[in-house]
Amino acid sequence: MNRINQKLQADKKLLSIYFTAGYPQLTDTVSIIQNLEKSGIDMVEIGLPFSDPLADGPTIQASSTQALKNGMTTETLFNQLKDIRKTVSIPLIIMGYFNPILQFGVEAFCKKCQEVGIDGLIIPDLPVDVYNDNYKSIFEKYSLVNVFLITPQTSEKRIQFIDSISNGFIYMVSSASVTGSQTGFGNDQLAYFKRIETMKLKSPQIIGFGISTNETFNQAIKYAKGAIIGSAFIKHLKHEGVSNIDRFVKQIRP
Amino acid sequence: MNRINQKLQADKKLLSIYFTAGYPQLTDTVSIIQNLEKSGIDMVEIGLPFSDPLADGPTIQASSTQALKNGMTTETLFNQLKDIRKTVSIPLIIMGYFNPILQFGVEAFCKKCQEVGIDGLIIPDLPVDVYNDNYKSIFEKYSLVNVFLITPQTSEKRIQFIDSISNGFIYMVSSASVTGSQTGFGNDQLAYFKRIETMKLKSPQIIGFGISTNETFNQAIKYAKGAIIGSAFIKHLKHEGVSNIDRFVKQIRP
Amino acid sequence: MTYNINEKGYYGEFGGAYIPEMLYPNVEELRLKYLEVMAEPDFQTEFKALLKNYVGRPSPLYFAKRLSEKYNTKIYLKREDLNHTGAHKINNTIGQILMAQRLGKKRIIAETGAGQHGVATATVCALMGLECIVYMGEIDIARQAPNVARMQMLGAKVIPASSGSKTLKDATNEAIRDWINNPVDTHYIIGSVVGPHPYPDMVARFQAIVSEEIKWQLQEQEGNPNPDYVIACVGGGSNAAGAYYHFLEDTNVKLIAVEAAGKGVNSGESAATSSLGKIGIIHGSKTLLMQSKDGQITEPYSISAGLDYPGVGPLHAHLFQSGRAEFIAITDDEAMEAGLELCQLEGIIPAIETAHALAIFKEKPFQPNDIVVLSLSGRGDKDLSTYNNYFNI
Amino acid sequence: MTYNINEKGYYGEFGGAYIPEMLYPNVEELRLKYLEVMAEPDFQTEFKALLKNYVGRPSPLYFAKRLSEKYNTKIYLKREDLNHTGAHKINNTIGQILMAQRLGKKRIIAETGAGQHGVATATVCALMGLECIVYMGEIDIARQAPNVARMQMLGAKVIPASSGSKTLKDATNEAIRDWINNPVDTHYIIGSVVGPHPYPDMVARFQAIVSEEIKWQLQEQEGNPNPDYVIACVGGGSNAAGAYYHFLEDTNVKLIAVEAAGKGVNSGESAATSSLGKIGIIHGSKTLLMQSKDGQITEPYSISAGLDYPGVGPLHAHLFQSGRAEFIAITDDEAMEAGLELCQLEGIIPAIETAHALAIFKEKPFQPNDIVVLSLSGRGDKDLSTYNNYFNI
Ligand SMILES: Cc1ncc(COP(=O)(O)O)c(C=O)c1O
Ligand SMILES: Cc1ncc(COP(=O)(O)O)c(C=O)c1O
Repeated sequence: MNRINQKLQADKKLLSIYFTAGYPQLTDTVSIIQNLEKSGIDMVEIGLPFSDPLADGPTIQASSTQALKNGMTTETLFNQLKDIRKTVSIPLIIMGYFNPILQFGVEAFCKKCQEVGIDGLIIPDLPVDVYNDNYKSIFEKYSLVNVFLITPQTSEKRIQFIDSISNGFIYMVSSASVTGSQTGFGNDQLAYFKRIETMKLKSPQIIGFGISTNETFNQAIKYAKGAIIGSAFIKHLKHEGVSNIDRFVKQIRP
Repeated sequence: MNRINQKLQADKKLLSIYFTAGYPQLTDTVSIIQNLEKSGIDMVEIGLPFSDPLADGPTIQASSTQALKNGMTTETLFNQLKDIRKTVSIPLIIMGYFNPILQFGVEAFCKKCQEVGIDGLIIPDLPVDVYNDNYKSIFEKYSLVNVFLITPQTSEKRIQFIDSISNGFIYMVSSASVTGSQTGFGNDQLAYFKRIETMKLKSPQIIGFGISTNETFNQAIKYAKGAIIGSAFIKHLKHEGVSNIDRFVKQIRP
Repeated sequence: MTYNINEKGYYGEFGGAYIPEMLYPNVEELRLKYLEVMAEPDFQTEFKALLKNYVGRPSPLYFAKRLSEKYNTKIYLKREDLNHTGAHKINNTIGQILMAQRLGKKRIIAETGAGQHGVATATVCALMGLECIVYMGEIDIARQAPNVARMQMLGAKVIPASSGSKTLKDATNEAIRDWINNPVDTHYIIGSVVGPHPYPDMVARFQAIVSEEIKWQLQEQEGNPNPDYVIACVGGGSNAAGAYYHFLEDTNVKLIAVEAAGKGVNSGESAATSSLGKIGIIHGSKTLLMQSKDGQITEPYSISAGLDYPGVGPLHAHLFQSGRAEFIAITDDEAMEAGLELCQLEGIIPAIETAHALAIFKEKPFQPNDIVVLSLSGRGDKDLSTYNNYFNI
Repeated sequence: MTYNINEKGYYGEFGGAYIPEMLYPNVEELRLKYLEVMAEPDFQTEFKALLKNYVGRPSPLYFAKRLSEKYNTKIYLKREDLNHTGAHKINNTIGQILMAQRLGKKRIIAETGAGQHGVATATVCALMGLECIVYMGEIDIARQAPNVARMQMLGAKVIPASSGSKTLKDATNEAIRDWINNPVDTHYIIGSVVGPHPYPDMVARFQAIVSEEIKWQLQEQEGNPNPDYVIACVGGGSNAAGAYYHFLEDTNVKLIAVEAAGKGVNSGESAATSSLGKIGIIHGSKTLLMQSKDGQITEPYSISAGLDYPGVGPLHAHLFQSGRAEFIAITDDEAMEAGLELCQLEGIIPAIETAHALAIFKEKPFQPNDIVVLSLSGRGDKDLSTYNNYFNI
């Protein structure tokens, strides 16, 4: 069983962290993952940087630009990750835009993921229907979980459909927004969390976008299986590099 | 008999000079006229300055602008000229654009001219037909000679007509141009001078525009009764004021 | 009462040709031939074809819904801003360049204030492959920089006029001087219904296409060719002349002429000729003009280069004197506000000249059922920096 | 071979909607409704009326005599430069604003490169009284300053995009982010035939009026609705799409697409997508785009802000791949010379985008009897300072 599904079965709320591979330094990738695991993080999203990350806010955009300047490429990332499973055992997900994956070759990419021990993919601009028609069998062949997003605007019918084709968790975007643009949850969002909770989907939900503090983390895990932190962690990396990751994580989940 | 016609009957080629009243100093008018007469000049055109002298080149334009700045007005000019006939006996002509004369009142203007002893008028933008229909009788009432212009482009028929209604001389513009834009006569101009000479008009012709030296003066008087100097004299006034007028005149006609 | 020119070239007591003899042959040639040339089928065919295929006529008669709602009346905008080069001026330059060709002229001169006429002249000269020289006041060169650049791109030579107020009046003087100096091969394309006869009449006839179109467009849209009002700004008066032309004799069509009051009619910085002017001679025409007691022409002022002229065409002097048109003066401030208002209500940036006409809706009430046609004489692209500086955008 | 979009939103293998889930409801709403709304008689009536009375359509199909003589062929210019706001872009924004109103949207966003689409969007927002936000790359803000001023006059908020190449691609990213952040009340008016399905098809349909007119205009002028060639510049491809639309299936009408070669196709500073691009995903669409081996989108370069885009609409990718259109790349220098030539031969200052299309006459010979229609997509007023700097005028 895929590490993601194992983790989702554990009787525990999950804290997952996103970072951009190759940031702040090109070779920080492995050390960041190792430090995150050591700090008790349950799952990591490794961002494959893209020149035009149109679902991301300024913080993640800037980290992607820097990572690319540092020389990060798809091949480099796989090279960096090739021994990752020697030291890390939590689930690892690559999150990236579709174009770099398409250029690498979707099958070649999936194959590489399996080789280095990646458990799943989040490709925000790969639509559900295109995935279903063209890529589902490939993902499955390489035992990759594909994670879909839902937002407060996603219709109930569509959520049902997404749930039906999900083989891991659903990434629940806390509000319709790019990454890093929220600073806490309002009533609308809590209502949305509740609404989804009561839908009793087969796939667990993990909430992302807008989680940056212990308070927002706790709100999220009241309703969902877990939460993902992105921009807040990138800001930490920006100011402190790979040091004190433990302290950052303890602030969120003491 | 009007002083102009007397002068035209004299068996002599005439040298006439134009200057702008009120330039370089507001009160130079009388002294310039007196000095010109003393230097042997045969006739003087006193320019009534106008804000928009559209038949004049930069030299006379600038003198008009300065004269207006100095405070010259139609009334001031008549005041300055009121005793001119006590000291000056050569013919005096006022040359000015039509609008200031119209505002003064054409009849009032002509009356004033007669009072101070002006012998004629040159109004470049008063068309022959308008003069004929509306103002001829007024000019005649105040014994004023009205001087019309002809140019190399004026048709033979029109020259005949202008000759027929002229009661003094014809102002023969040496080339179709604004004042001050010529520096000597070419073959075209000499041909034009000859052509007019052979027309044997009843009215004597005086050539103006482009006369600035002894040479051009001599060329002009070979074909015509006389010549008028304008811009060249304004330049003299600009550099030397009312001094050395005699020297200026001697350069033209030693 | 007639509002047509008489055989001597006068509208009532205004008009004529007060020109130096040096200009006589050119002006006389034009006077003798203009009507005949304009009547030639070949001329009309070429003129109409260029207006349609090159200029983009007919210009729309656009019902301005939001502006109409705001002022509770029915406002139609005659969209001369959509013409090639962005103003009504090109109607006239197309006509005159065809005239110049038929008169065998090889060299074209023009004066310009806002630069629209200069651009329109440079444009038709490029189109016909003729040399083009444009005189423009130094101040106008500074405040209408985009149009200077356009003329130069089009191959015209722009010569600064640095005398007097360094604006339109002085550029016109310079153009006239050029014409005096080049009496044989040169045609002077005057940009408004000013200058010696036959210019005012000729330019009005070329601009008359504007009201010709308004008539059938209104018939189409309102079932009646005649509006209650026709409104236009007046610099020299050509867009107004074009918009009024076919309504002149229909006295139930009320005509409104809008002049530039600058900083206020009595501020000493104004170009409101009908209020401040007296009869006199300017640029070869007997008309109303702003002048001193002594007959020296006053230096006018307006924020709008195209209205910054101390005279008005003889037709307009006649319309004013006879009461056929109502004259209203609009200040810089009123015009600028009205220009911005049109941008934000209708998505149209008007020339500042036109903005003066638009300002009358704040000055004068109309009835809800009044059909008001306003000549949108030009677009405001040339005026962006003036607008920006004014509003600090 | 068909050149229409299929039911899944693809032209051949290009197109689709590669969008994040956050955009799904908006794009899906549009996809489900756009054809139905466009078919409503009331929509068509309003669209056609605005095109006629506000935009000034039909735009002339002008036979360029001197240009034709110079290149010894028959050149017609489709005068989109005469549209209100000065380019073809307004055809699309009029259509989309009516669409947005029918979808109940209150807030409009747009990206812009040359600023023409931004101005066209700001214009229709002012006309309809809707809030308008325009994203524009910092470099484009500097090189198309007049258009920035125009947008602001029209009441739009212009937000600089400072990421990436600071040009059109980045402005588009910012607009998409805004739309993600404002999923309910906002409509995104994309300015070209790019973006996720249904945008490419919807924009092409709004621009199709261009070839619809060309057909009857050519019938009128040449007795045949079909030219031998249709030429257009391609940034995203909307003016080309409009000019080609009704000729796509008539394969005896040859189509030429002109791209920006910048400093040379292989100079590393270029925007010649068909030569340099590979299939990939940009701004929600699968199409040809300039990218690194790794799939990072290349920062393009062109002197022309409107062509400075690393992709091309999916229709054009299909036309390229299928050979239906010939693609030619034109350098900055060639374009600038061709722009100046049009000024001086025909009195028309073209947008620098359009100047690229004009440059092909020096590249490619045509037969004397060929009827060549060129889409004069916009006027050059916005480009005066670029022209001036280049030519030192
Ligand atoms: C747009 C526009 N409107 C009006 C005018 C004023 O001229 P006229 O009174 O001749 O129409 C100008 C002059 O340049 C102009 O550019
Ligand atoms: C005048 C003009 N032409 C062409 C273009 C390129 O756009 P498209 O390829 O969508 O026609 C632009 C874009 O701004 C433009 O302003």
